[in-house]
Amino acid sequence: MSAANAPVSRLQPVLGLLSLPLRLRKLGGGPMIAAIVLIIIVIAAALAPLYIPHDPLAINAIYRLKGPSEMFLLGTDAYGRDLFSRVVMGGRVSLFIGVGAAVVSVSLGLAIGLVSGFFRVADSIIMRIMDSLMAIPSILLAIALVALNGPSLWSVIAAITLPEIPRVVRLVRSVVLTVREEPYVEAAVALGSSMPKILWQHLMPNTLAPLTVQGTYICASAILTEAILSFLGAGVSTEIPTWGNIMAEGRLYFQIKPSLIFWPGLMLSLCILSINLLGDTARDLLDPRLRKREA
Amino acid sequence: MLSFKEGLLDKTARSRGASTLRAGLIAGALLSGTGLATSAQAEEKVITAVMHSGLRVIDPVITTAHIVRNHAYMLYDVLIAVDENFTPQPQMASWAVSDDKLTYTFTLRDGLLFHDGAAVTAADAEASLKRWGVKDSGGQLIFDVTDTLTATDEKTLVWTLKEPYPPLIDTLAKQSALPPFIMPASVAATPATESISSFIGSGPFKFVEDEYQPGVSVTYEKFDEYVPREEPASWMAGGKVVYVDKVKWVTMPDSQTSINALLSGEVDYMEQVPVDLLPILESSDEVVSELRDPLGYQSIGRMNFLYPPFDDVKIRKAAMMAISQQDIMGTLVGNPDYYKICGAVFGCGTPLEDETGAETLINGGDVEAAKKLLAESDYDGTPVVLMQPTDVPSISAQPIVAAQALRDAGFTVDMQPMDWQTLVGRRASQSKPSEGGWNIFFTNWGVPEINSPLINPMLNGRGNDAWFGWPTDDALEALRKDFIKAETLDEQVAVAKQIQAHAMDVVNYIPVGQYLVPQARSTKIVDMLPSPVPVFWNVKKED
Amino acid sequence: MLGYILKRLLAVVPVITFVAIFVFLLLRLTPGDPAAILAGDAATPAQLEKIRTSLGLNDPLLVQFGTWIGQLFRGDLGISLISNIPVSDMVGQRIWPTINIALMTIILSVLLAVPMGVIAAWKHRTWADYAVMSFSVLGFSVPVFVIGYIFIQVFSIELRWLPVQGYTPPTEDFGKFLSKAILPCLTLATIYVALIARMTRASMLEVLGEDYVRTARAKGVSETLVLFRHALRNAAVPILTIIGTGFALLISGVVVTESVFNIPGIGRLTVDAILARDYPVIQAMILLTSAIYVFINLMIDVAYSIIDPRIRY
Amino acid sequence: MLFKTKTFEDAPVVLSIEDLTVRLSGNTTAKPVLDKISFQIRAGETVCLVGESGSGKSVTSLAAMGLLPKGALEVSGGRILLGETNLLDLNASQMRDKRAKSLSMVFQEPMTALNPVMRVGEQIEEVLDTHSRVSKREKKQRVLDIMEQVHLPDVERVYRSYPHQLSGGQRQRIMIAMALILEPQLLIADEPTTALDVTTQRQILALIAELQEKHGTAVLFITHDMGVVAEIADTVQVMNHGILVERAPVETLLRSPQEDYTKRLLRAVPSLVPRQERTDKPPKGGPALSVRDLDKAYGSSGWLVNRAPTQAAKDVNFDIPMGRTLGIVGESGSGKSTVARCIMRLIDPSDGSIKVAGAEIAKLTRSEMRPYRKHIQIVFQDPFRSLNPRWTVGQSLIEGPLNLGQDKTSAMKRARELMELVGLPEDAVDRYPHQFSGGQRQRIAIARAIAMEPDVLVADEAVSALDVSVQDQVLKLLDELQKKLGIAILFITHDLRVAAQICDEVVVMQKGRVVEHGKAASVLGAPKHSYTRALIEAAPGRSWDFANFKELPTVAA
Repeated sequence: MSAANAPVSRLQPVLGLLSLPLRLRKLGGGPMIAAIVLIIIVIAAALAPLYIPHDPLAINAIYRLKGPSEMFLLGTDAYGRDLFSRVVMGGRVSLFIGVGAAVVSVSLGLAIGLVSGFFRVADSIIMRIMDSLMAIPSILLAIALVALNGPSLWSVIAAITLPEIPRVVRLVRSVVLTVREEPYVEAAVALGSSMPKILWQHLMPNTLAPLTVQGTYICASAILTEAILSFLGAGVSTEIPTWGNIMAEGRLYFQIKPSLIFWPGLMLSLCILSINLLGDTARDLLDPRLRKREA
Repeated sequence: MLSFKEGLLDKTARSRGASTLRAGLIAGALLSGTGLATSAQAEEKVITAVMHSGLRVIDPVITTAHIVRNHAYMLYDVLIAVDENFTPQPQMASWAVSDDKLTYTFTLRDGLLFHDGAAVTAADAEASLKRWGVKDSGGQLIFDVTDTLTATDEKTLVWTLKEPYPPLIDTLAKQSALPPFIMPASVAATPATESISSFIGSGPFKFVEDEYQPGVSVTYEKFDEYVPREEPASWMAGGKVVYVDKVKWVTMPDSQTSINALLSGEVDYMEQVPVDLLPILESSDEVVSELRDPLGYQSIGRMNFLYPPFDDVKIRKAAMMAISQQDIMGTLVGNPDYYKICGAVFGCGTPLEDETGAETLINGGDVEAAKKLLAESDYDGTPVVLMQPTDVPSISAQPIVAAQALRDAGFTVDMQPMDWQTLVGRRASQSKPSEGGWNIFFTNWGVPEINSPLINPMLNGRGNDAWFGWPTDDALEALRKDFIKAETLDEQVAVAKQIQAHAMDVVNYIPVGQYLVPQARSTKIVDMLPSPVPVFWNVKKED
Repeated sequence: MLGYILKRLLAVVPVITFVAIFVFLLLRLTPGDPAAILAGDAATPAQLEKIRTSLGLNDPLLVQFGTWIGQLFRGDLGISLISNIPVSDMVGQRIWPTINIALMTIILSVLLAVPMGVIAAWKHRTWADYAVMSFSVLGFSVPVFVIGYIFIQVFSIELRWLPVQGYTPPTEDFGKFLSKAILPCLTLATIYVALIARMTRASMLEVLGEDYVRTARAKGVSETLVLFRHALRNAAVPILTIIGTGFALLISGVVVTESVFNIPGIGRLTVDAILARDYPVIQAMILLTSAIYVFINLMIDVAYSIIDPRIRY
Repeated sequence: MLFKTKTFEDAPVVLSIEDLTVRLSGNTTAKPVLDKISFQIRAGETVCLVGESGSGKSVTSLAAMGLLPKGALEVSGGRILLGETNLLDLNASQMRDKRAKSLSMVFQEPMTALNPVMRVGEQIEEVLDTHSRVSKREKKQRVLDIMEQVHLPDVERVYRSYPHQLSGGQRQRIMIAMALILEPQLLIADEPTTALDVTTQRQILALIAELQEKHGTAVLFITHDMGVVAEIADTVQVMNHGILVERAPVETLLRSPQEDYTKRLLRAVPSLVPRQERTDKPPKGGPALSVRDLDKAYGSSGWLVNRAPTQAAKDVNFDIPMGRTLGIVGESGSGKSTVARCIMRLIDPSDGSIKVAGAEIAKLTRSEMRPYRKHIQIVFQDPFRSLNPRWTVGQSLIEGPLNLGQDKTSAMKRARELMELVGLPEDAVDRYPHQFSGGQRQRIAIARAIAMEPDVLVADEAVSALDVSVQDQVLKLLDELQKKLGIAILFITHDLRVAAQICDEVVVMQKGRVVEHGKAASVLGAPKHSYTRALIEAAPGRSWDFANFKELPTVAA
């Protein structure tokens, strides 16, 4: 048993994630490829402004819906904008939305979840509110929120984040409630540690691993949700290209110019696929039950 | 199994089916001689048409939405209607004008029946016209000078004026945006701010209430007792002869789906096909695309006259000079066969067409001149709040291209994306642009809705009572009065020319081009009338 | 048991109340004006004001909320601001396509996903496992509308096997219903199958490590029976749970699928209503979908006790 | 002590294991888990396989059943002959056919080994369904019959019951019924009584012996408990690290063990003879811990559902002087841990008084309690869960002192000293818990408690999860610490042997109530209450002095 725990719990989970790529080798090709694909996409998106050949917003009526050429690597969209530049810049925004939604929902969910696990009185109220939020279909809530705030980047992130929060809260709360029963937590009580201290020092670190996994899933689903919001006409404005709104604009031309959906769709799917695969891998690595069985 | 499903899954459908059956029975009993069995068994001719939008509102007076107007043409009839030469023709009624031009006498023709079997009387017409007059801007002008409007007997309606109003017949005959449809007097008694809830008209089609799903589909069935005029159909005038049993309008959430449905024979007709998608249809022998409406739509930009910077005519001019119709239309439509560069506020291809003052617009814009003008003006860099609708394809390109042009000319542009419904709400706000108001937005009008000073909503200088943007323009109002007084087409054209020049001079609004929308139909659908309003009389469906 | 159900039903009250308040406030704070939408392009501000008054939109918020709640208690969902038709009629028309498609999707998904998940867990770390997992990750990674378009392109346009769009009630013509419902159901099922197969696999993996599975094997019970009689029933609670919470996912899928395949269901009704600010419809729909969600999850909670005799309320 | 003495030389060999080697899958370099094990079991013989955790005894049984976890362990050599058949040559379906019919198995945890969602009757019937074709009626008759044979009460009702509706002993009877219904030649019992209370254990052991006698079944009995071995074994095999260390008839092995490992193992078995009464006077002053009329009731009137409250502890009274140890013994559900947790104020007592170092703490709120925490500390049962796995040992050790306001440097210095005090190297403070064995972790947990310099140390089954040899060391450590520091210890255990070794006074609890309370020697030596007597009588091998390889002279048979 102790031998089985040794390679993983040696480091703090966050540090553990950093060493993930090293351990991925053991898990076979899938996660390795996923990691490489994701790294390439992230770097390509991060450095986009340095190499894109055209302004992704520059409209040129003469070049509407052109096929690939030397001038336009992947052709142009219905406004004569360069598809390649838009897809690359779109990746930047889509990834930002994904990461933004993940970070915001995980941090808010963690805070609320810890409070909920700590204060019994707050717990019942918070959980009722969370139940209600979960009951409202997230996509309808998101459309309504975007309609409320206008289709800005932040309102889209907010719209995607809000429905995710209850899920994070529940996760954190369930970890808190389980770990609260662990003898080492009871020992801490016996040692006279205050409740906030126990929450933060003993309980919170236990949430990091599942939250990391949850975070990757939120990130992936946020990118996807953004695309769906764009499809339904409640996405980010076209002045800010995202994979979602490039596809949403391109869907009118699905049959005459499939590349308008194909390229952003391919990048989006590859990216989400990689994130999900890595999320699964991280979960497998971090889930002690699974580890135990395989030991 | 099936009965279980019936019970469980589709109660509504079943009860609806039952009530349709009941309605059918009653109708069958009323029809002397026509056996129910045979009428039900006969091969029904149904045209399924994909319309540009879903029907949600059924009152043509409360809204000017095109789909509601189209619906009204199915259900209701009009007293007089314009033909393809823009000439008013008798439809439900013939008319006579007294020599002093103060008394108009309308005489209803014989055989007019409402769908509930009641005869159409002059009293119905009177009530309908009065309700329309509250709402329609052209109607308001007539009622401003009306002395009396009374039904003197079952068939005769007398309209007396305090002073001559030459365009009265033109106004009554207009096909858009709000033609005076004739409803039963009881229905027309509904206040003009409340929606009617009756589906009774006297038009060539009846409403099938059980099959109405707001926003999804609406079904019309041939009104057998409708007596068409003898003359051949021409635009909204002439004999409305119906050759099909039913017309079903459906809405589809996107054009791609509609086209596929048309290609696979699931629907017969598609009212609007995006120009870019026409190539898909070319591959099929069973589908043709064509231009039904030769006039199309005028796309416009409108500025807010209440707040800086566009309260300053110089700055408005600079903005207009920066804009090129070619750029906008090229981006919006692409294929030059489907748009016209047109600087006429009354539209191109209309009797009042004139392009005075629109030179820069139609010649690719003049950014340098715009820059110069802007530099001379008091423009201080205040951001221009440009409302950009994100969910309506036909207005998607205008704001984006215009924003680029304005920025090129030196404007600071704050393009605010929003859905169209937010835009229509917000454009009604007279707040400061920085506090929830706006500076400029774009929209489209069917050309028949703007082709005369009487109906063009933008060309109204009555300040707060004017259309969004609220210009106060006494000179414009004076010119409109002159137009009303004009008795011949030549006189009208002369005044219209002045209005065009004035409108461009003060930049009342910016026409950014005229575009055409092709329709597509199955080759089985023949003899469709080439009118700006899609109508389903005269059309035949071959086997 | 009955006491438990009653208690759970009562616990629904604060949830639904909160949803009602939340939705109401959200809408009233949303810019946009149903009157402007109703009146069309040529309306003047004065006309808009009149329409607003006649719709009751100028009343104080509290009055509007009170009116609405009062109506709700009388079972009246209000009247659509735009169509002037009772909301309950609209819902009545539009809910059946959605329910039929959703039911078919759930049945289809469960039939596909559960065996997939079971096999993946049984053949853990073999090609079958990897195939199922790849499919399920893929199902999560492609936007629903793209899947829909691909299906249309392949099955309707290239192969011409199935209609492109539309909906026929099963009562009218069951064959037609099926032919039109297959593609939307498959589209919707992709993500649902992915979700359920994943959960089935994970839950089965856990159960297969349990002692009683070893006991069953020690009895010489065949693998099929071990998997489906012993393991699956024990693995069922999380699977049921995910079917319940996945219902939320189904709703968002429905919204998109109804648009792609032109199905006159409540998903489109709601999106259209939101975009048109048809307040009574939006309020009714969000309340209704929330109530359905809560109800389904309540049913699932009750189902736990049928599956697992240890759970008694 | 009467050992089984029957010889089996004439009986046919049922199971013969030859050079069985088991390795980790795909790892040929590591030390094998089983290294060339060979032994035989003859018909009617009971072979006990004893060893500490990790010795490979369970792996041997799973290998015989063909149930080694796939992908983790695999047989890499040797033969397993059942009669004439080498089980290792059979394919999956042939092997399935053998199970239950020719050889069957009973597992340790009767709760988890039965499918919780199937009626137990069906689960037994399944064996018949799998291996024979009999009519429905006959099937049920046979099931009821075997249920009678394992002495289940009210068989018709039990037949329809779910496992959770039965007691642990009943469940294990069901398992045995399931294993024996087809009268296999060999029964493998893997620690079948370890999870049971002693009284139940005694019944189950008797049942196995009875059925074995009746059917002539060969039994491979796996256990870690020498007492059980003494009771039931014909032949004993001692295993250590995958190697068969010693094999001998039971009496021979217990009287004159040959191998060092066997001797060590036997010496570590605690004696049932109570420790010598301490002669030194306890220090002056009041008791370190004083408990009066302690009540704890669970469950409450719900809002819609009304349940009668459960009395987990009722009228519990005792004092512990400084430097003395009081043991609370009892079977599961006796309320002994509830008392410990109430005293620690991890749960709130319903009524009564708890005085620690003279202060009343029973009614204090959480925050009011904090200053008093220093006086009373606890060591838990599970050494793998009682230390935060993310913290270094040092961090865990200084948590309490930091709460008391000590500065970090001096606390850390003290932590190093404590490591030495509990017999671990000083640098252990920089390591993580997973780098230590169970016994070492338990030492760390003790050090953590001691760091607070408490007056009372509560040890809640603190040695129950440990192997006997480690158990012995930890008990010695506690004893030393008590001598050095003069702390009072409240020792909660289900194991009378352990209690006898460490306690000055013993409290016996049953169903939440104290049934007997007195000096260890009198309670364990001359029990007055029938329950106490039953407990003592049920202790397996109670008349044998394992540590000295001979009978206990003093205990009356």
